[in-house]
Amino acid sequence: MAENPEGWQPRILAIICNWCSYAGADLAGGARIQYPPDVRAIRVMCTGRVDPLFIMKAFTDGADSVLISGCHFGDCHYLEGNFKAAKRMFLVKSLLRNIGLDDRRLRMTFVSASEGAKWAKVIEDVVNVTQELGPSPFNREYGELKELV
Amino acid sequence: MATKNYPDPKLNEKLRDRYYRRDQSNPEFTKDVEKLADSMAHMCFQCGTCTGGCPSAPRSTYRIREFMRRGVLGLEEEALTDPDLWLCTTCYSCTDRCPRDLAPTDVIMAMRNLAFQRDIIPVNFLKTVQAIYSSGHGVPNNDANRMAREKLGLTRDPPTTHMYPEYVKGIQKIIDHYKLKENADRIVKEREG
Amino acid sequence: MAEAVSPSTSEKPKAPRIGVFVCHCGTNIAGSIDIEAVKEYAKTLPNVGYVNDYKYQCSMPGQVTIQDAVKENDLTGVVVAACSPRLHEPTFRAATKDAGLNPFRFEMANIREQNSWVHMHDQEGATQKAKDAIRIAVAKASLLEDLYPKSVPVEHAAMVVGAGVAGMQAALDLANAGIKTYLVEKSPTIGGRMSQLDKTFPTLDCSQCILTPKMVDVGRAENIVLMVNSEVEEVEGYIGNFDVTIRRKATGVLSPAEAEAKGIVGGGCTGCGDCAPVCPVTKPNEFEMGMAPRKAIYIYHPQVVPLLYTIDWDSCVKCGLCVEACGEKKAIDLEMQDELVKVKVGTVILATGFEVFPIETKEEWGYKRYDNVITSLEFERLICASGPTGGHLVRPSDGETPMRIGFVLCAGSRDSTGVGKPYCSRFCCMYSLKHAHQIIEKIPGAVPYIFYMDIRSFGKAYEEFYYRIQDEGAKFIRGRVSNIQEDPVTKNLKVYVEDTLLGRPMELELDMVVLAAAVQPTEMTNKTRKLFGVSCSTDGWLLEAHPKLNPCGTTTAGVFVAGVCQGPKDIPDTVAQAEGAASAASIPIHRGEVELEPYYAMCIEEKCAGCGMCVNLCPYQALSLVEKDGRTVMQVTEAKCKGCGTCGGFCPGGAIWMNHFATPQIVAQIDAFLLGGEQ
Amino acid sequence: MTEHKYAFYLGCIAPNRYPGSESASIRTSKRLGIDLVPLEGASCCPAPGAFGSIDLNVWYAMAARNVVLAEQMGLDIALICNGCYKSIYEVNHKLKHNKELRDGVNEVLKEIDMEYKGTIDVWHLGELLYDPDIVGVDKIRESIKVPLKGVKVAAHYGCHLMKPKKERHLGSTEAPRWVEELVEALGAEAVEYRNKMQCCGAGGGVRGYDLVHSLDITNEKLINIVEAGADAVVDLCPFCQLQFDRGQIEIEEKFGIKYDMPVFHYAELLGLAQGMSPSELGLDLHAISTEPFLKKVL
Repeated sequence: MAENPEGWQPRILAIICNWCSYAGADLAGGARIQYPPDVRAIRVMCTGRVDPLFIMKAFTDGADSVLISGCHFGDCHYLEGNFKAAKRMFLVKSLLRNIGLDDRRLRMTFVSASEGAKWAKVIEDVVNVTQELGPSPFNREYGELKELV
Repeated sequence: MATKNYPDPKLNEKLRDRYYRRDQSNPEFTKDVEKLADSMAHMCFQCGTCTGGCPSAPRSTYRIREFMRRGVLGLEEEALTDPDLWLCTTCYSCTDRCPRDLAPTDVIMAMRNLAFQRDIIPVNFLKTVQAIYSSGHGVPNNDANRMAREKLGLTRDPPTTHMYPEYVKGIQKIIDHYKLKENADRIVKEREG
Repeated sequence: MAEAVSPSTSEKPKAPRIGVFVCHCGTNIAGSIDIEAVKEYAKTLPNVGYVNDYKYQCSMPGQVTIQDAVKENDLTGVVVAACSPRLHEPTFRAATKDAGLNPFRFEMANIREQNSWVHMHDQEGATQKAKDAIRIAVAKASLLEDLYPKSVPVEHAAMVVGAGVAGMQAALDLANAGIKTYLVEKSPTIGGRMSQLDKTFPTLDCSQCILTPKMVDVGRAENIVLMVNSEVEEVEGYIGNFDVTIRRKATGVLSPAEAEAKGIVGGGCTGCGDCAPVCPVTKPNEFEMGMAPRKAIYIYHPQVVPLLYTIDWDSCVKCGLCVEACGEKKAIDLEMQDELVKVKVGTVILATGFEVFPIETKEEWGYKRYDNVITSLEFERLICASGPTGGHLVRPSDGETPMRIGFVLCAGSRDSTGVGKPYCSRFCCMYSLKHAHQIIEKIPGAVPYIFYMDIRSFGKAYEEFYYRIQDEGAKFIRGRVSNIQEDPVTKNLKVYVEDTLLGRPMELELDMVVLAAAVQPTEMTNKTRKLFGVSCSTDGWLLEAHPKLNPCGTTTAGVFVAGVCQGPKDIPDTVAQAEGAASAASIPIHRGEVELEPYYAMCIEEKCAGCGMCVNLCPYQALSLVEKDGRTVMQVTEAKCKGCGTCGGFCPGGAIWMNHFATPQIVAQIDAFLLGGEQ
Repeated sequence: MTEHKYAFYLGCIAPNRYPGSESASIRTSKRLGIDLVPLEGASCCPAPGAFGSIDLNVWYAMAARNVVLAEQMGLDIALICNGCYKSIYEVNHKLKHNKELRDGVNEVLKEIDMEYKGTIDVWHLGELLYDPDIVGVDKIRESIKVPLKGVKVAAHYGCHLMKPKKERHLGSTEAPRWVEELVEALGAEAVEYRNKMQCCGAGGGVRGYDLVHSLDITNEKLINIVEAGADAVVDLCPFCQLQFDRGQIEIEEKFGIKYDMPVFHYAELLGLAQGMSPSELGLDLHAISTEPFLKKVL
């Protein structure tokens, strides 16, 4: 794993759905399951709400990783939102690859309201992968291409 | 364990203090057993399914559940010095039926490994090591069998380390890497005096 | 991002002045977050007009500080940094409203469940995360606008899916509350599992004696529309307006009402049973767990409700003998087809019950391999007076009366091997005690052996019942049965178990073994729950809104759960939950209307190109294309839109405004986090 | 049509005590399209009970050495002993899926310039014979010249072949039927008996540590086998064979009970049914005379 620059803390944006993953995250809190504090979560009613441009905006703003987390297939409170979101991920991942970003920086997971432990594990994985990948090229302070953005 | 040090040694033994106290428990033992056995032995809830189906239990004082309990409580001394540790035929019935998905058989194997590290080992195991060290086989060939093999149209020696003794060196290197032969010989010598 | 103007705002919005209120939550937050540092930081944020903290923001005095601050500082929005919005968003919205602001000009920063509680040993990280969370919340709060909850009328009707004791109790309560209730049951009769039991613990009431009166009440209640042999086919709509399509399976038999509707005067099935004897086809009766025969045209047992015969199409050969036997009642119609019925209801209660775990998958106990190993439900039928053997317990192998009977507890429960179920099925200990009593009572000299790990007699009068059964002579052996071997000749069973209290392995030769098998959701439950958008917990049972504080509700507004479908429970708890669910389900109906969160979508018509992409994205068909002064634009039927935002997430022209989750608001949150707040 | 070729791993007891099962295995499987070629330089597997109880690291390294010999030949391994199956199959399986373990073993093997790569699979001859894609009971039945009519055979599965369930793939460990099917393919009648899946008693070094304890387990099985009216026991493991065969002599000496219950490795029975003579099968090497059984079938 390449040596990360001194002082760099991963900045990870999570956009999570209110009914499942947000509730699962709350459950991890209730159970006091500890996990790294590097992720900032934004709540939406459904992952279907996540516009691919939000993700591109996050990366151009210098996010090191973006996590989208919703309900398991078949559990979506609005029937199909998570299917649509999952389909869009392929589009966004190819966009990321086109602009030279490792597409592992974008991740979609499915965490239900009763899976507190899984939520903690997802956060740990995302943070570990981000540590492995190091700062995003567009990272405001540490990215090589920070002047471009 | 606190001894009562009464003048009469017989009383000391008869009235020996049988309290469990924390100092008898070695948490490292529990960790070592779990690591070697690759099983979450601390999750045992003492349901007895293992002993219930154990072929050795009905004909001895061997209770696999009690060894699991000793593992959980870290009672290293009691576990490793108990001769029953060597009555397990490793038939894995307990592992197959454990509702907590544990592997009591592997826990026993782990405890035996730890016992051997303290020179606690029945002699037959050492004899097997010595046999393999010299011939590469735990049950080596013999002349009667060589004749029988010839009669069957087979080579006098099987195409193993018997026919290709040059491979025995490799086996010896592996065994020496873990000082197994050295320890085995030392223990056998100590025992046979 | 286009210049942010929502279609609803007419006059120019006031400059945002946000109040930030940081909660200590005792030590829950203050314990691992530096409140002062967070407060100081909040003061530096743009648009922030007031910052304060309080030990318990959600308390009454806490809320009053918010109201005073809003008035004194002429604030336009409120941000509370405390627990999860899923918990106290309603509380603080009310406080914001009392302060004179629109309740939707409020945003929460979750610095407890998703911060202090999960970063307890990293104060620096947690404090930094709290600052970011507040910055994000303020960014959104600055762009929030007045919204008014939509109130929708609630249909004055309810539906209960599943007519076991839970479904029946719920339906009766709703009906008695004057609410028209559709009771949908997949099998030909109501009564569910409880009707298959002989006695019930701890009172030893005869199950049928206490259940059949309720069954008759359900049959007679005019407010209950009983739909047996029926399954939920499709569900549309939302709380107050569920359009449910029910598939009424063809039974081949007309009820008196159906016959009359067809002009057959005085016809229809009266349950006289003339048809069954002539029927040439015999099949195992599922109600009797396959231990008694029934014909292709059958009723499960004499007290079925409704008292109507049913034809099993898989085995009926359509010979027509039953039609002749029925005579002029003309109740039988062999060409009957399934019927799809659409009903509109305000709220729904799922009470789909449970089935027995397929215990043959635990091969070590030999169920289905050994004749004399049976499940507890089969034992109930054998010991039951109305059962296949008239209540005489007999060994399936030779019909003899067993004298030594073993009960294997935790059979498939508390099993984390992946074959069984990890959970405790909760009521097997108690019914096994009951079974032991029944044996001692009915078969003089018989000895029951109960192989247990723990006896969980937790309920009212349960421990006393345990005391009584032990006193009556039941033998308790503390050990989980390892395996069972059958004697090939005598078909007796050798049970291998360790008495862990004695520390000795036991080989007990018994005449019969009863497996107190685990319970699991019925096969149908998974399909039905998805139709109502109800998720399940990891163990497969339906997921309640909150295990402690909202056990009957689900995360889908208007849908409630009752009985074992939400998790194993005995009859007292089941009935209690059914009554709870019925009362919860009746509230919206009695209020007649319900407020929906106004998160619906709106079309920014000047930017809409009329491409229609959003129309087929919407799972609720809430969007349509319309002509408006020469241009095709999208139009939202607000009543149908649930606010998921799937359309808003993919509109190529950015022409869809999602109330309270508008694109500018979300982008402001993203920028606030990543660009440190400067635009 | 020999398209199935395997390196034949012998172990110790088959070649050095029951060579009949070795020659029978080679010749019977030849007729069934399986070519067993010598695995030169193989050693003790090492016995899982004896070695696993002392030092699991040595057990892994020595077992891996045997696997590497077959990797160098580029052939999957076929073997005829349950004990060897645990050592060779399980170690091969674990090394393939556990990088840390693999690196540790390769550290030791480096000293004898060997490296475990994980390129082959390990099979018991019994599962190859039962697998319809390779042989299957129908092909076995077709290869039979002397159907073993009029005899009842009790199948002893053995433990390491079948258990622990979660690390094996041969199905039920409570009431399997596949070895019975293999026996019935030879024309004999396979009889069920009480506690069929119980251990023979020899494993875990118990035969060496407390012989009478292990014999008492074997005795319990023999009682059940006799009760089922069996004329012979069939096994898939030379160590179980030794325990049942020599064990009956020791049971007579120590417990004063005489059984005269012939014991066959399945390969021997298969050889008999394919027309090999008792002397070609080395049946005279058995401690318990197989004459009573042979009289009934030949």
